[in-house]
Amino acid sequence: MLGLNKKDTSLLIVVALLTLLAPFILNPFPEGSAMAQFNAGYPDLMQRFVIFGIFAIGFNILFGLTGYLSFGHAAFLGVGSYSAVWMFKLLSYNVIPAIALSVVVAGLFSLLIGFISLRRSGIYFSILTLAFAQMSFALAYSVLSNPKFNLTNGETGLQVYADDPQILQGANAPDLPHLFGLPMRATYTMDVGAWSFDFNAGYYLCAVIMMAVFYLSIRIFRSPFGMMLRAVKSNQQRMNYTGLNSKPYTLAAFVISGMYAGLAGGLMAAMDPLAGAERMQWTASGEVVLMTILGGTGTLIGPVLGAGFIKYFENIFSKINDNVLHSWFAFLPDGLEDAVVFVIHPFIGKGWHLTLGILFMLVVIYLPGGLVEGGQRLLKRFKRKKKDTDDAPSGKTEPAE
Amino acid sequence: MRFRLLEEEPKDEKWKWEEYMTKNNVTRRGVLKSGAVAGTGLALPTIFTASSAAAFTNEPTGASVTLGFNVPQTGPYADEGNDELLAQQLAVEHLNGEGDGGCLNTFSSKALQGNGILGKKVGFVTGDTQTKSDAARASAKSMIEKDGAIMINGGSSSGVAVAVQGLCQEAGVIFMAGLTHANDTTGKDKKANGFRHFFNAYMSGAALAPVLAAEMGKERRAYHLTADYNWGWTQEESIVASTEALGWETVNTVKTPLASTDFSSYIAPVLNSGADVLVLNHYGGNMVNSLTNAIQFGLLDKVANGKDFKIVVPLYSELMAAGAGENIKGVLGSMNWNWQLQDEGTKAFVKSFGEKYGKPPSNSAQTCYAQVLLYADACERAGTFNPCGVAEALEDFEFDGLGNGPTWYRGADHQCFKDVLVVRGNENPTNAYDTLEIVEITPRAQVEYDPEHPMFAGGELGKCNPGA
Amino acid sequence: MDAILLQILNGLDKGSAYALIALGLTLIFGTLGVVNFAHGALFMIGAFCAVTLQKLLNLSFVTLDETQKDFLGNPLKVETPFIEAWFGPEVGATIIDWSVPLSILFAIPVMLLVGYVMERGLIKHFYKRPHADQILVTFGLAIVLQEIVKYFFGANPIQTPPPDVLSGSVDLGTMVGFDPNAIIYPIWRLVYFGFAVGIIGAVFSFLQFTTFGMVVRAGMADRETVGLLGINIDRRFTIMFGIAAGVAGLAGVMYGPLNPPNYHMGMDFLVLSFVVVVVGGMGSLPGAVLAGFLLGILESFASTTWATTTIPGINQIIIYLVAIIVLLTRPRGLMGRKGVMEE
Amino acid sequence: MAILRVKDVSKRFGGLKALTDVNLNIEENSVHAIIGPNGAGKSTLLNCLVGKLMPDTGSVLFNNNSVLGLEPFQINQMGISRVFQTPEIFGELTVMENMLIPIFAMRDGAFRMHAYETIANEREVVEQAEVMLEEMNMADKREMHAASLSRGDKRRLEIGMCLSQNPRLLLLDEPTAGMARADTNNTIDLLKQIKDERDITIAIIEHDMHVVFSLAERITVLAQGTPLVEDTPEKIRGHPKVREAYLGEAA
Repeated sequence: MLGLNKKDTSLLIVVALLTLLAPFILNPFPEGSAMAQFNAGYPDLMQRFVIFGIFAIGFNILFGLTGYLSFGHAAFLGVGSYSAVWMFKLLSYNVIPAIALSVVVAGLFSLLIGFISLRRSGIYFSILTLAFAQMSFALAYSVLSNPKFNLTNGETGLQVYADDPQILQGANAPDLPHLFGLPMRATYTMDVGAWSFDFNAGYYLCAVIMMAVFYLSIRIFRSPFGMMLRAVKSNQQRMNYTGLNSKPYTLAAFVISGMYAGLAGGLMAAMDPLAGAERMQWTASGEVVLMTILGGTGTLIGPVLGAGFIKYFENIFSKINDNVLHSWFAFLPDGLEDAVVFVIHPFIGKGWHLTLGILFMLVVIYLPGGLVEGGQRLLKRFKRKKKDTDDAPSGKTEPAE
Repeated sequence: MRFRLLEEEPKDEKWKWEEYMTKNNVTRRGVLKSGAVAGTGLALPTIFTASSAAAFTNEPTGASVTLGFNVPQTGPYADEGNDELLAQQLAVEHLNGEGDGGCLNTFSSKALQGNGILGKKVGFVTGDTQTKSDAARASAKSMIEKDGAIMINGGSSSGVAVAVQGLCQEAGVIFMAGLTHANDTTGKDKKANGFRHFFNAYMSGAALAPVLAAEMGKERRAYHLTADYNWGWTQEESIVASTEALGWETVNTVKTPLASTDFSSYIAPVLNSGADVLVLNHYGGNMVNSLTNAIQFGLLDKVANGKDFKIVVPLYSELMAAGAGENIKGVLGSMNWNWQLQDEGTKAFVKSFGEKYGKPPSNSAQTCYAQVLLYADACERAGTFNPCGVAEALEDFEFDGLGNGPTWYRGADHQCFKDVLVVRGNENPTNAYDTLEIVEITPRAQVEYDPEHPMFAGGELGKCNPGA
Repeated sequence: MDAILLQILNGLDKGSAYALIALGLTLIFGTLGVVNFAHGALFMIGAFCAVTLQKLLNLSFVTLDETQKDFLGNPLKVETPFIEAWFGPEVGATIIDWSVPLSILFAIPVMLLVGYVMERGLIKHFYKRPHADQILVTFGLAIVLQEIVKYFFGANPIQTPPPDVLSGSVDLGTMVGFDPNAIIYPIWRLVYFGFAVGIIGAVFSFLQFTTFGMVVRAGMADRETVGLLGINIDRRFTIMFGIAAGVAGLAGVMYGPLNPPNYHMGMDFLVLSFVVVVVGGMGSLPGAVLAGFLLGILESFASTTWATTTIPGINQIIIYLVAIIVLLTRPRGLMGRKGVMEE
Repeated sequence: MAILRVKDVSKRFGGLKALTDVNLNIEENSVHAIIGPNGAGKSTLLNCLVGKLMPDTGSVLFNNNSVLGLEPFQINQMGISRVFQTPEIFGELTVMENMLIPIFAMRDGAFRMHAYETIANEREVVEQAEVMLEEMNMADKREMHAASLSRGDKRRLEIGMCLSQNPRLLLLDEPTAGMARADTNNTIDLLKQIKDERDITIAIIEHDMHVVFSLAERITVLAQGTPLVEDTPEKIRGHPKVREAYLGEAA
């Protein structure tokens, strides 16, 4: 179907079903129950899942296929956001021109940075991209927001003011980002018994776009172009002696992933029309690297899983406070309850970083291929149990001394 | 699967997708409770009829109401955020009639009964701003969308305050700002749904200037080091204006990158510049390091232009004072509030906070505490949680008994006006908490300004947004 | 002229910290082939060794002073450090005053132990793994370490002042004939610079003049060959990791009096130290030191009023700008070897 | 007619003269071996032919076009393929993919943005690759990762990849270095077969005299960066100068 083989088609269908049914899947616990804290099915977080999914999918096209580790991809996301908000300020709140411009501008920006950075490889390339991104961040945060030439509005973040021109903004159009009149914030809530599910217009726009770009990334992975990118990672020497110019291939991959990042940035602005400079900081670039490695570098679905994983922790774990803990363990005797809360306390709420750090280490130690490998192992174990074979795991591979 | 339909609607009427969408709102319950809704076609599918007057974002329906406390829990301001959180929790206790009641006993408005707000028990949820605009908006959104928070309170930087204030305006909830000192929060970025109890850079300048003149004379040459972002600029602008009005000269204003951790290369040229006062427009870790560096270079031991060299830190906080340690001795600055004030409101709050947590509250904690009470009181007086009603009750509200003496919540820009403190690093602290001493309590009248003052011009409050 | 000298001093001082951190980073990279994102955290742990010792020395017993009141109106609790009670107020106070230099003795075993445990317990298993995995696991470790420190010490900076005699500043200018106040420089910053030079010299002579060092250098050049010679290179590399951790830790201990330590100071230096290492050239020890001092000096000059008025914002971007220029003109940094980390 | 003309090529590395006035003509459809003791400059010469090194003086003409200053991929596109001393293949890719890449390179040139096509739909390319794999006796290994092949198979694969481009000149850099005798003989047979079946010029740099004398039609002996003598294998075998300079120890 759609030019994909059977396996890819089923992957695409699974992803489509998961994204479309996300409002149900992410809200498995009845509202008001103690476990409701773990529900992630509210519009903002669902949007973040798919937007960072797009970001990571794009990053994986560069890193997963060519092996070039960019440490400055957040710059493209930031540039995309700024472009989108400028479209809101100048044209109108319609998201289509905003998203289109963010992709174009991020593409041009990544063409420039990629052209220079790709003159080097390995860690030298990483540091070049990092340097460009950090420069963009520093300038956006201060110099480019001075009153004479305010491109970014600095620390506060670029936003739409009432006196902005908005020349195409219709009289009746919503004064918030919208798709031909359909506001991105519009949410329909469905209550089923104790459960409650949110269907948000913005989320579905993001979800549809993500499915489109996910499909595109499958096509790239399976195309001759994708094969060439993997060849870049595998052996550039052989590639050059086979009559292939690796530079335009890597540059093309860089620009494509930059455009994915710009798209993600544009969508972020479309969901919430404010673009902050922190989006371009090295920590943000590092985050997408972590997402990709965590999920499984070079796999199709891995980066999306990694993105979901990190965003879930950031948004759900950080909000669990002691009160919530006490309500969970209220059934325990008082002393024990306090003891349990005391033990868990460092890992939740303001300790969410700690939990995330520990999980990074656990995943990379025990699942070298990332979450995708974890999934595959589970699947294998499941299958093996079904077959009821008794062959034990084929002996640990002892590292040679 | 059965959808829970609105009570007002005939059971057999099929629901239509468009009819449930709200114009600019993030919520769910607001939609369902809004009663009769009518779509007006494709162009504007989301307009509600006027009859739904009572509908607003996250209208509490049960026996409880949820407040959202959005403070930095990770990053350099985590301790400040934690202090704010403790104060907010205390405020919730007091509202629910637990504890000793704190400022409920001293507050001039007697609308609060200690039985929650409008009879509903107060609960709260917390979020982590990370002191980043994006993250702060994300956690605020999550509290509004997921947890049904009716208001957002807290924060420790102006960038975050402006970002979250904008979000609350769009979402239709009230934002009660925490620590935010830039003029823009109630200046060019002011919003009808946002309220600031904390003082601002202009007030710092207005309060500090006379004290500086009295202590250092009218002929001084000042050298400014300024954190290179919005807040730093507005503070520099304010301090330069008010000191120059005294007759001071400004030798140089140097912008330092926010990410700087070492200021030696900025401090080193100061002595040779002909300046005799150093003004540090820094906050948090920046201020701790720049002040430490300045002391290292021995600036305070020097004589320049025949006068003793002085350092001024226009915005102080208790945590910065703790971080700077011995270095703050004798250094002047301003604060919104300090636990050593002797008014009844302050005493009640310090007692109740101190007994519960074993330390005196910081001024950002006090602001957050006062903001929660002010919000609750406004709800009681308005008789509703509707943001527009609450905003109306807060606008031009005069009160006393929450610290800082008689206070006015100005309607024109949602800025609180109250006494401002000028403080100095204590030369002989007796314990860990009296590192700052109050030099002067600058009366409110002296720090007031016109809402159209050039430093604040350019924005408009707009209309309050109830979110439905 | 005096302004230029002053900024060179500042640059050398900033550069000392960069060079020390980068030195350890490139040592770990060169010997073990591991990209260690937790190296900044080692620097931070060093600084908190000083904080810990200071807290230990200040452990106090409490007496109630009825004449004074605390903020709640209760009798004031007066704390007297045990050390002052044991050794008499004067000796005790002197010991506390010298807590930062004393911390060096405390930090050395702690850092070696931390380095040893880190290498044996975690890093060892990542020698053969891709650099991406190394980054992820060490980044995770860095977060864990800093969150642990935050849990115990809070997020606010904690002052670790230098001993009284070494605090304050000296007028260097008058010594060489400038006007008074022309070149004032803090004593501890001079101490820090001297300390850094000493440590760098020690590491270099250790590698240059000992058999151990020779094997390690050979190992850096060609790990497999040395392994074939039957020398237990892994064991030596473990020790090397401990030394690198020690260097970072000592850099941290001594840095405390310059700027009070906080739990995220390691992350603040992490990106910068990678830039330094790469500008110096991956795997080159002299390169790391050279680049550290070079970037320190350039950063100092970029922050002068003259520079920022000529090119607005130059102080924000100078390090990155220099990194880009160096890498574009010298493909492997200032002194990098061919083929290292280029895949 | 000579397909490759090397004229007065010199190359220095610092003070070391690696090549001095090398003149060499390789005739079309011949097998030409370049031999010489270690350090004679064989590899330097080869690298000058494929664009990896730029000679200080002289010219290199392939098919009457200069190759100097061109990138390796441009030289390959002109019709020169190179086999490396240690097989250079795409280890992480499958054998089939290894074979597809050179065929795509031949058809589409140095770069083409065919990001939306699917490999499976490129029937012609896939067929050619399959034919080539058959020819190399590797069809059964097509889904294996190239890195997991045996040394001999890697060599076969690399040669197959080069041949799939139908090069006019095939450069082999010590193709049997480090190989077991059996593998060496297989490689010799393979090369003989290639020579017989194809319209191709082969230039081979080799240490192993067995290989050289089994294959070469002409031999150039390189010593101290300069050609000592060039002739047929029979003549070279008996040449006193060569014996002295090179074969002495081997004889």
